[in-house]
Amino acid sequence: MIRLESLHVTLPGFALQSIDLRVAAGEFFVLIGPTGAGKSLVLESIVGVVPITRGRIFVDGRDVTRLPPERRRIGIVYQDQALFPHLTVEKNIAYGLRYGCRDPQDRRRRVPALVKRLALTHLLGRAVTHLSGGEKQRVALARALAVDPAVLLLDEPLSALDPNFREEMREVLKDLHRHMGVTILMVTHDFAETHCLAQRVALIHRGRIEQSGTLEDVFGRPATPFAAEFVGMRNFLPAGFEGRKAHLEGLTLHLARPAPEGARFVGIRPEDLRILTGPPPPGAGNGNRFTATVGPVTFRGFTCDVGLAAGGVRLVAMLPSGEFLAGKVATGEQVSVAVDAAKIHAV
Amino acid sequence: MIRLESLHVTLPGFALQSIDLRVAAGEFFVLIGPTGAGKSLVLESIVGVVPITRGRIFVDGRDVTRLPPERRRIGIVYQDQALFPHLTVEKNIAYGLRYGCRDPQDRRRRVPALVKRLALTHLLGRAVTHLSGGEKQRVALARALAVDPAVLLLDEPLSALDPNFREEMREVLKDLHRHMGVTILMVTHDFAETHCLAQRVALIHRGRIEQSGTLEDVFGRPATPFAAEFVGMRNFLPAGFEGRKAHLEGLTLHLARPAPEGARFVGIRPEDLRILTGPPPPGAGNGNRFTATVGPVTFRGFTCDVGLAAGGVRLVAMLPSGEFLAGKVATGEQVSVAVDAAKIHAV
Amino acid sequence: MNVPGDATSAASNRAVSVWRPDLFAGVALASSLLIVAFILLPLIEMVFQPSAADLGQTIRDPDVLRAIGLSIWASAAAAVLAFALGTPLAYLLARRSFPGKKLVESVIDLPIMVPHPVVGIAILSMAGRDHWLGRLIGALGVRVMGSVTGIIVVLLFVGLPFYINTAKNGFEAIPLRIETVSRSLGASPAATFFRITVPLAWRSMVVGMIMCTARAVSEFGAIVIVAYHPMTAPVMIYERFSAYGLKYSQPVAVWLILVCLGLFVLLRAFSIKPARFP
Amino acid sequence: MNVPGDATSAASNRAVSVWRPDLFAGVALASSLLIVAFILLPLIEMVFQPSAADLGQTIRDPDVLRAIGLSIWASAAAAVLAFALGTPLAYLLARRSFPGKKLVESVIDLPIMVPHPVVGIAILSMAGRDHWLGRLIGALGVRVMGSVTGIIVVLLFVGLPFYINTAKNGFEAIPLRIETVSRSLGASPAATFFRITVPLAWRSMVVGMIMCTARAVSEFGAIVIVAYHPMTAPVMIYERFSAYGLKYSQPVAVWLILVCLGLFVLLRAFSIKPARFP
Repeated sequence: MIRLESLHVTLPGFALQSIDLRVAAGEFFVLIGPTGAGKSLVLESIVGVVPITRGRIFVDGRDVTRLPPERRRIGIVYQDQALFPHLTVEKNIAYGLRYGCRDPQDRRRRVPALVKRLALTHLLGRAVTHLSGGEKQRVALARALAVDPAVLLLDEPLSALDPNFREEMREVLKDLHRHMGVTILMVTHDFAETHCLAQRVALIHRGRIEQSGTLEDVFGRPATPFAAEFVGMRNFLPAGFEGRKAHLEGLTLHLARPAPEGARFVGIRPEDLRILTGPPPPGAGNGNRFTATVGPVTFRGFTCDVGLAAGGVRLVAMLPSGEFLAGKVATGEQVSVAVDAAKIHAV
Repeated sequence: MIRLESLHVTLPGFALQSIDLRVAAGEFFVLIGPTGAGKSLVLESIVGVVPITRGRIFVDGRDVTRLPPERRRIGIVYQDQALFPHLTVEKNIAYGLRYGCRDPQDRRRRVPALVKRLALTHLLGRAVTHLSGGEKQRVALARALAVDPAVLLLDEPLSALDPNFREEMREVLKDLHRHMGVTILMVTHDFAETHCLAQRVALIHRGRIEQSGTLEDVFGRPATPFAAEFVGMRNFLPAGFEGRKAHLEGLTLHLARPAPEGARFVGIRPEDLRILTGPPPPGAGNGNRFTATVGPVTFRGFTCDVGLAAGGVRLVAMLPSGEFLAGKVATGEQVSVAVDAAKIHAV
Repeated sequence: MNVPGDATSAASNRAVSVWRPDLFAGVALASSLLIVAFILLPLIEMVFQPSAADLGQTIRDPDVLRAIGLSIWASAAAAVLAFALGTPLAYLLARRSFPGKKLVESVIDLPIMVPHPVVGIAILSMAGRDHWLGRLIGALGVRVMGSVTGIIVVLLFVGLPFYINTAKNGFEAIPLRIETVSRSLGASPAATFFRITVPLAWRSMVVGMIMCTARAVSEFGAIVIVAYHPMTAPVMIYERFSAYGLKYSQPVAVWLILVCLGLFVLLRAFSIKPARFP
Repeated sequence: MNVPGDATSAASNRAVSVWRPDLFAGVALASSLLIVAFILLPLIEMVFQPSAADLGQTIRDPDVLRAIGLSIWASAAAAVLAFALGTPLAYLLARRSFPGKKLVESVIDLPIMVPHPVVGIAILSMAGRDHWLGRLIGALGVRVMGSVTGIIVVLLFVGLPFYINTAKNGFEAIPLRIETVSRSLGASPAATFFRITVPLAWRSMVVGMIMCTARAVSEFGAIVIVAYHPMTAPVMIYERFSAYGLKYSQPVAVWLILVCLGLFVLLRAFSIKPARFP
């Protein structure tokens, strides 16, 4: 439904480079990346408001690279909703209808169904300035979908909402995607949203796509050091591989399956490193068990990061803050650490 | 060293009410509260730049309520440092020296020692505009301490820093407090900072002190429903007490000690509710074990909140996201839940 | 829990502070009062020196009425022209970046900096019979010197920057995203401008027109060169002053100042915008 | 990971957009060019019509030199007075809130709105022998009408708002916290003002003085009433125009416009501030 072919965009101080992306019809695709990675710029290239240096954009197979925004059939919903503040809810939703070239029959059925599905019926006559964040977001969705766009672009649609509304909006998006068959390309920096909504994911960093694929691909098997760091695999260490063994400096770990060709790093999530404080639970570590010295501890709210030194290697494990405060682990002590072989990723 | 006696401050749309606070000499006192609680306003009342409606402020036993800021001997360091951008590092630090009434002998010893301790020697000639966040913060500390104030006020000193600098600054503050005997009153909304630095804590909410005392008092035994919610005790439920038993709707829990007089609520932190997925580890629950139905699950990055329904009671437990994604817990399932009797707080 | 900044500390960055009398505060207060008196007293004196009878008689004088009327309608005409011609440029400056943009902005500000008689001289330099453009418009039957046309041209020249800069600020205050959404829904640039931009920026446009009118009403130096006749109110004040003296110019000045005050009040009323964009 | 907004999306809120030619864009471009031409052409024509010989002869004329010199130094004197008197009020308006603040701000803006001949009439209403204040200053040996003193008073009146508003904006841009820290370190309000506020706001104060000077140099309507003699440059341009015609007024106008252009360039140079406060 959307295809970007080696898209280049050059702005003063920032550039998108060779963006290739393909969102299939009816797919929920999430573009994830840190702040300033160029996520929103990709969306604005698709909408057609930034000058494109090179590359092409296809929507429904049409090359729209040179078309103005009003002829691309793209719907966009921004984080701040960008509602028309001088129009009522109803007039916001109906704004684009006069330009639609679809048959009026379809529109007469379509819009009321949309309003009903988004629970906006009782709000139609209201001014948009006095709506709650969640209501505004639903109006923005209705406005974009009323003209039946080929694809719906979502620019961090949940970030500006209160946590309670956020959950509700997530359900709304899921519902639109499942029951109305809308094709969605969403941009976010939030893992939870991505996990909850995405069918496929692309990771963007400094204007380049670092990795794309299914959730399991990107989060389970990060392909680059940045991808590993971004998805939270903070223990990312150079290693030599030999069959199902990974040799780190002064530490050998067992893998669940042989390392892929050309692998040079080992990645372990902090929460997969288990510091054994009581007697070991059955099966802990699946064979990977080693002794480490506790280093500096950093609080991050309810969890804390515990630095560990094992052999010549420094690792970080995640522990509930409560356990640290309760004195179960103390800096300078020797502890036993276990890690499941299946949780060690060779990259 | 600092004493606030039923301080009232009234601004358009906000008021501080009956603030009583006492920071002893050499103490590290933290005032914690959510955004907009009035934390910074307390500091600015002490500095002397907001009009005080009622109450009195004592510094070193002197009543300074009516004194202008320049005669109060208060040092203040803001989140954004508020350095003098037209002066070098050295001149920033020396700014207040000409007003000090202390003997010059002391000053000649004091300032170089301060500069050395804060590792600013190599920066003295530099313009302050090009320093890193951590360096700026150290200059602001040196500037405030150079005039030997009776107390040092810190207004969210770590919030604006990068995470790496934040840890470093925390150590700097610890060091200043321990080895130079500075009396500190710090304002923050961050638990980790509070846990790491505070000797005593006061919790402020909507312009009132909700609770004050040691870390253990405030975080372990929150005295009001707001305090409980704020320190993360999200399972805060009305209960009837009978000896060491707490009766909730359709659920009875054992306490480690009898409930205090007049207790009406039970509080349990989400991370203290353990969902037993494998065989129970030894001693799990210390007698509190019950069956619950898994409800909605909310992702919060690497942890997720799992809703639980047990008897007529709804609880929230915290789980590493990995365990949820691995399918160990699923919505609608029955699970076994354990909670340590010592982790159940009666308020 | 990681929101930086604090609502109440922001409040203290507004001017909430404790006032303590000292020499510094005393000097500040004294010179402030002096300035307010320096501006207000002459105007108040001037308004109250003429008797009510004089004022009544003056406003019934058909010459005075004609002059004030001409001042108002020529200024309003200039404001309408500024609106019609200046709106596209204001929008362009608010929405596009192009090489030389700073220079264009400087050109727009020029009429504010040029001494007023020089404005008149410059316009006559173009419009006189010595210049091809002057001969061209003369051949079309249009006379600039000593005509209402000339007055309106002068007032447009001095008023344009006020309209363009105010309208530009109004356009800049509209988030670009709102226009982008309108485009993505199928509206052309023109449709977006008329259905979204104008309804959201009309207050700024009206304020700009009022400012343009006010600047035009008070113009004298350029008009007196281009068109001593037909007589506008400021020229009449000058003429009465030089021909008959202070006493005879004051009543006309009072009536003109009331017109300006009316515009000033209108301006303040329209300037109080509802804050629609967070 | 929860920082809202995105650096690159902020970039797109600046005017980065795709230009596609259509009727709407064509009309916008045409009327923009028309306006730029309308402002620039008369000025350019005026500057290039007099011959170099005429210009050279004019600038050697002692009367012209004296008039331009008087315009510059009287304007500069007004700017210095505005600086000395207006700075405390500007600081007060930037830092304090008090009842009636809006009203004081409106009073400061009044001289911009009042028609220029009316300003002259108003000042003479105060300073004439009919008024106690006029008699008082007359008894002190000070003459307002037809004197340099009178010119400076008029120029101060019309220039004050420009200095005060610009300086006020400069003071407002300094975070209050910086001054609070200075106070907490032992500096009195006066010491804080001179050691912190002035060094941080001096650019705005200089820009304000330049704007005040520029406004004063271009004043004509009020001066021509208060002091036809000694002759300032705008009055001389008017006199030469009415006595000898356009050709004889142009060279003086060109020289005066060059002075204004110099001030304009100075203004732009000082306005480019290093951004010191995030």
